[in-house]
Amino acid sequence: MATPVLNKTSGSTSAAQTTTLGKSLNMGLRAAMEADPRVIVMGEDVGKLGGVFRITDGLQKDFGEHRVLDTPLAESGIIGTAVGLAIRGFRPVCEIQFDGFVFPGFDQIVSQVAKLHYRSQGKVKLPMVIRIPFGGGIGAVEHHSESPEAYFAHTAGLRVVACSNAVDAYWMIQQAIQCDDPVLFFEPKRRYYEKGQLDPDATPYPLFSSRVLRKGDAATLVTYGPMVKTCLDAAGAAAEEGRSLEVIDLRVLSPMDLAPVFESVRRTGRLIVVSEAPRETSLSSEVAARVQEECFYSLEAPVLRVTGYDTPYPPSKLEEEFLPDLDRVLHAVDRSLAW
Amino acid sequence: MATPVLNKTSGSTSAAQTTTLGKSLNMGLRAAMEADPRVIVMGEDVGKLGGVFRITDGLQKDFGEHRVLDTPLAESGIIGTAVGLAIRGFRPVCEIQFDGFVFPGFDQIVSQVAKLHYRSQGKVKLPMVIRIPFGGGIGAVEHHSESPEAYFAHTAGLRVVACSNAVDAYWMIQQAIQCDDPVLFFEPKRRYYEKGQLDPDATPYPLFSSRVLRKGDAATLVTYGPMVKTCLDAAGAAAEEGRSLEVIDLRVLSPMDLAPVFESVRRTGRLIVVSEAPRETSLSSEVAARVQEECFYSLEAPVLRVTGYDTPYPPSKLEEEFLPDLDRVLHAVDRSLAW
Amino acid sequence: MSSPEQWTHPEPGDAPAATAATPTAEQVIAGLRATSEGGAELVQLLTPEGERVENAEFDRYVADVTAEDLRGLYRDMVLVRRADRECNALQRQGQLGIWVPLLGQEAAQIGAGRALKPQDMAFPSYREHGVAWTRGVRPEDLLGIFRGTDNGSWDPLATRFHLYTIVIGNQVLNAAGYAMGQRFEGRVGNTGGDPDANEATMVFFGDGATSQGDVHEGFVWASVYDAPLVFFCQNNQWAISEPTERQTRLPLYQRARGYGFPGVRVDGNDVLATLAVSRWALDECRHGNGPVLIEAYTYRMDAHTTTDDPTRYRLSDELEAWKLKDPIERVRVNLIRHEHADQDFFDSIQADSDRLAAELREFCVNMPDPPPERMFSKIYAEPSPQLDAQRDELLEYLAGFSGGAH
Amino acid sequence: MSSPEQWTHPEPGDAPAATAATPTAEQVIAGLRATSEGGAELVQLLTPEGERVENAEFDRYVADVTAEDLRGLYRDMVLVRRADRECNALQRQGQLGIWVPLLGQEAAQIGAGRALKPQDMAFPSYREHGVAWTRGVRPEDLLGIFRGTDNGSWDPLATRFHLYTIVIGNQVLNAAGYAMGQRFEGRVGNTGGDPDANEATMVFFGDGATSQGDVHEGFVWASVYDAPLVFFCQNNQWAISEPTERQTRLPLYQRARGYGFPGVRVDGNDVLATLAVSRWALDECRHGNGPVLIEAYTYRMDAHTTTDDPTRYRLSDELEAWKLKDPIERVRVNLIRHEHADQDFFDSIQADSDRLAAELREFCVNMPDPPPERMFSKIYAEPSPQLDAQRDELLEYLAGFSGGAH
Ligand SMILES: Cc1ncc(C[n+]2csc(CCOP(=O)(O)OP(=O)(O)O)c2C)c(N)n1
Ligand SMILES: Cc1ncc(C[n+]2csc(CCOP(=O)(O)OP(=O)(O)O)c2C)c(N)n1
Ligand SMILES: [Mg+2]
Ligand SMILES: [Mg+2]
Repeated sequence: MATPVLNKTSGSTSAAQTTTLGKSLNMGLRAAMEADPRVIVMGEDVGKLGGVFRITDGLQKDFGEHRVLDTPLAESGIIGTAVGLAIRGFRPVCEIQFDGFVFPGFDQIVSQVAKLHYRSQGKVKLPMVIRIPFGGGIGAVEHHSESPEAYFAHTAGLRVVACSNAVDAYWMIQQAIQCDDPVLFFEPKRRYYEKGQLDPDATPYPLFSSRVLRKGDAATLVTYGPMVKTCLDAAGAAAEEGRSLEVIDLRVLSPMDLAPVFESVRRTGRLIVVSEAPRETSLSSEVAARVQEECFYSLEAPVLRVTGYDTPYPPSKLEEEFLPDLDRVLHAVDRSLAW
Repeated sequence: MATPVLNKTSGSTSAAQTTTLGKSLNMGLRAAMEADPRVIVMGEDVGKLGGVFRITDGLQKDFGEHRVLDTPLAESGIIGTAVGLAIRGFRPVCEIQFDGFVFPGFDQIVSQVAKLHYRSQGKVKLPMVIRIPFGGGIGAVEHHSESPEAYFAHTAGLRVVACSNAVDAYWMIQQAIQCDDPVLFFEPKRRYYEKGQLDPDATPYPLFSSRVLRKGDAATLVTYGPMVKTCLDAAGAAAEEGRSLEVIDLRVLSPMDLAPVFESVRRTGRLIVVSEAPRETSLSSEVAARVQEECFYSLEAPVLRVTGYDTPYPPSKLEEEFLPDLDRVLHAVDRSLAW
Repeated sequence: MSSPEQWTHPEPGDAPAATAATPTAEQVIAGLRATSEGGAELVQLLTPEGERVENAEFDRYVADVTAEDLRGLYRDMVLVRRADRECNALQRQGQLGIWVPLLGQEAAQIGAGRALKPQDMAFPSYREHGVAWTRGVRPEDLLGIFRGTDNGSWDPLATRFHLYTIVIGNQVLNAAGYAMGQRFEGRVGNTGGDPDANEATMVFFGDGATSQGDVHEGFVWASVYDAPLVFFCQNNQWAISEPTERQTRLPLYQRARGYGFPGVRVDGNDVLATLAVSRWALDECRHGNGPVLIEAYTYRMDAHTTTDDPTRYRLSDELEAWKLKDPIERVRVNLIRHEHADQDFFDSIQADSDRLAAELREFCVNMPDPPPERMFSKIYAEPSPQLDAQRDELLEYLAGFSGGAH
Repeated sequence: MSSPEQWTHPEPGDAPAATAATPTAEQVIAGLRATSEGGAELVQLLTPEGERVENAEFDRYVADVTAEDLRGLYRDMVLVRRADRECNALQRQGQLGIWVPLLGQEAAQIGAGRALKPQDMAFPSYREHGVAWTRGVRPEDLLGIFRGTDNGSWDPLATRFHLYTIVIGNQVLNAAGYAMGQRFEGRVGNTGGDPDANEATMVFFGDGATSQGDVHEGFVWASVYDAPLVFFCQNNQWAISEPTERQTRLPLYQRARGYGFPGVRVDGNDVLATLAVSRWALDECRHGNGPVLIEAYTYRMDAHTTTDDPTRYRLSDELEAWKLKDPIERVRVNLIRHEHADQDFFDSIQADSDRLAAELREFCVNMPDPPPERMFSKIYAEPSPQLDAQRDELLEYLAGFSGGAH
């Protein structure tokens, strides 16, 4: 019944190699830069240092300093100049060093990045990617563990995606760079070292599609980014108790692709949305709102949410309590099944 | 059955006078400045000009240039220096000229305004108000008709309120200024000229409470800000067809006060959430998510949403189609009742 | 005013700073006199009285300007002003929702715009109707913004004139990035061969905008990356109701000193001086010596927009004083004095501008409203089923909709 | 380097700007020599060799500094460095999640901090452990931030030392607002009476921070409102892996020229010079002549943080060269040369720092974890039933929770 389909991609898996999520991103960026000379990488410390997480490691050495730019220290500057470079015909990939530091660039993202294609009625394209390592669980100080995706999901004109595993990371970053729309690319920093089997010859899964990672019939878990592993672990634990949970990785956070979720909930009748972000007016709210409308007669229990609390991200000694974990997920599953 | 209770405040209504929403705000600001010398007003053009909507009209003349500051043209500067003034013990009231111009100040709001009280574990209070005229319907150019409230509602540590009528405007602005927490104060600019009967001697309704403005039993309309009038008009029209709709003004957008909504939905079994903002990951999502969980067995139809579309705010010739109106609200009521 | 040192020591005193930073009527007038007299720092080639004054540094940049060229610049300014006045009238008559007048800033915008070569790029703010004109963007193409039918209907790439930007300062960073791109593509500092291989970018913003973080970051990026970018600041003395003293202690052109690139103040009501200084600055950029800051000292002779009421915050004497420095009048006087233009010329321009205004009005009143589905078009470059669904939902609703009768 | 003009004309060339902005090892070394030699612009009172050099402008600001005072400054620096090294070790041993070393910046921070009067306010960045020390904030109070138990446990109002700010640049605007408040309250420019009626504010930020819009806006606000604010920029040559050349063409102290207030570059490894320049700047502010910019030219001798690996981006020669300019050593040599300190003195300080380190370690390893409910405490000043409900939900969940067995 419970078939893990994670990391399965259509096509041969012959040449599969073991990699980590972080390394996959590095390989994906490299492949994109080799494929298209207009692709440039820019951000703080992305050059010599290779980024604080080493995601751009070696790129400046191999592609030179005018394709990998160590920029001045200002996020509005990074985004704002990337917009100009994109207008000029480049395909900039901006790195925001940590989730909490995207806000100085928020105005350029909301006012220009999200709107320029619409304002010009398609005459100006903005093929740019903004990479944001996000989420907690790494014992960091303030502003280094936030989940700001809802701000962007609510912003019309942006495409927002989040990768959750090494295989998706490799393909999704390349697909995002190839996309002619601006893409906010969220990377689950606590999962940078998670391993996966990557087959560079496989056919990638479409970028803007949610994906069922594990089939099940008792209840559906919908999640994204760092919580995908948590949910898969929870589903594994539940399976041992004879409960089969379906796990769906949203992958695209805006505009959302909820068809697979509706289809799933019509079968299971129960939905738990799992996300690290605070709950109020969040992605989990949107999923619940859409599902209760689309699947009104199928729901045997209300859509439940397992999320971060409506607090600032706490000092790291408290993050274990703040972050949803396997137990909190299963606790919600119990509540849903007991409804 | 359908009792309009709008503008009723407990206490005598003897001294009631006719005023407009905009004028009420001006009177409220004046009263707050007279009551407390630490209250200062700051923003672009708030002095001699009295603000582009004249909400601060006459205040600089009467309170002087160091209590009403025409600031340099930069929103991060306005918010960031207001934080410092609040730390020093002032109670700054910042005006953001238009909704679309709050974003340069977004970083200071999210990183400092929302967090300082928590970071200092209460040792530093930030009694500041950020006034934002919001919403469309005035035939304006780009960036002058947006509804950014969801960004702030999702931000823990902020209090977000929206006034919808002349009476609330007078009281809520004073209550927001008296509050020791930072308050984002949204003003429905298209309603600045709506009249109301104000009784300065009346006892104000609590700031952080949602409010039933019209009783009804067929279905519940939940809304806030500029859409309150639209919903009241819709309820009036429905009444003529013998349908009594309950209308609830959220007033506080975060942290939300949904108890009156739950109570109402348990009676009516049907809920329509009405808001100008784009739908995806918005306040309307949160209300729907909470209600479907709290009132699962009471709902006779899914929570429906009547909102702006998931597009940038359109050129003004299209705003009539973009903005929810009486007909779209009643259309949703029909759909709900037909479920 | 030329050395910051003279500025760094305001007298101690109990008066709160807020007052210290408020200009009195006297200060405003004083500031005015300072400029009308010009002074070493103000580059001026044509006096308000229309006399050509020599300038060792900048004369050579307009040495090739013939009488015909000068008549051309005059014509530009007259037509642009006429279009501006017509749009103002159209707004008053309810044909436009709002209008942003350029009255008084014709010389600054025509001088800068005519200095641009076809391969150069321009990033306007929202008042650059004169620059638009020089880029071949017709006044008609601006109307949609103000009538509410679109956000600008010209092609920013074909005209090399970016869309208007309303969020103060944003375009300065976008322009810096674009100019970096010109440099990265090797379009800067090419010696020999085709001189037109070299490109530059010019970005327009106001005195108030200089306070925005984005403008500063644009200065930082452009200077660190040696971007071929001319920062063209039109100091029209006012940011809506706030005088320049609210934004800075020093003349704005001096802001460049802190970043290590040149800053020049030019008489923005002198089209010849603005042309010269702009040509110089663009050349510097094309040769790899960018960026450069130009402060065009001018005056907003009308309201901030048609919804603004300047009588609430500024003295009418101020406007009167600036009328004496009108950017168009001084060229007219100069052309006549040197007999470079006869009555026929002025008559023909009169006729041209009448025609322009009539066509503009004709076009405006006949502009069709966009169809509802336009709201959903071109939000994304790639397909978006979600938006298509919302569009269909709306169209279906509107179709099934029997005229609002519920 | 003192005049921008020398900087505004990089040679034309095909090389993309990005390279032009990259420092070679040679450039880095050259830059170094420029400083070790000092130069007119660098205010220095104590040479790296510990010799007291005269300075007509600034000597008077330290004329009252006795041998005992100098010993005190030496003691401050030694203890602060010792605490820094101990915390670094505690991080290595897993007692702290991360540490941000101040190694090499002791003189800049002690000199600035000791210039502050009790009534003055300070806004730190995240590396100002030395300034914290001078404000009476114990090293123990900093630990929670790095251990993950809180965000700083001191009282910012009582100590007049704001919480650390991690978002680069934010605190500069907050400090500008605070200083405006001092001015609005009439705490500036008071002559006669109680001199301590006058107040000033000092804000700390790095070389990289100067690129942020917030720092620019802080410059604009402080200058327009004549705020009593000293901008104290510690130029430690690096913003993580990026050298200062990535942020600016000019020495950073010259940034002030564009705003109309004074900027001074001081040897940040010279505690006496930093004290003198800081006292001067604070006095200027207290008398109403603010703001003032100070660039303390120093060096980050350790990694950016304990998670950083500097070998990836900078040369070890650079560190070696700076070791010769160690801020503590030059004071030690000076004290000995003038026989202002004997062995007992140095022994006692050794003993003090051993005790400090031991107490710090003892405190650190015994720090209790915060209880779960702390997550919900003090988010709002006024009651929040919504958060109380979430707190109770969590506590109930944890209570009913039999050790993870499902
Ligand atoms: C970020 C932002 N804040 C506020 C506004 C509102 N606003 C529009 S124009 C203006 C004044 C601009 O003055 P200036 O830069 O001198 O340009 P000018 O209008 O004088 O040409 C303001 C405050 C805006 N458009 N964008
Ligand atoms: C807005 C923002 N962007 C990025 C960061 C990540 N970051 C932390 S410190 C730092 C470098 C700061 O350099 P500098 O200003 O010179 O201060 P220093 O660390 O050298 O003392 C960066 C990029 C941040 N904290 N805030
Ligand atoms: Mg202006
Ligand atoms: Mg540094």
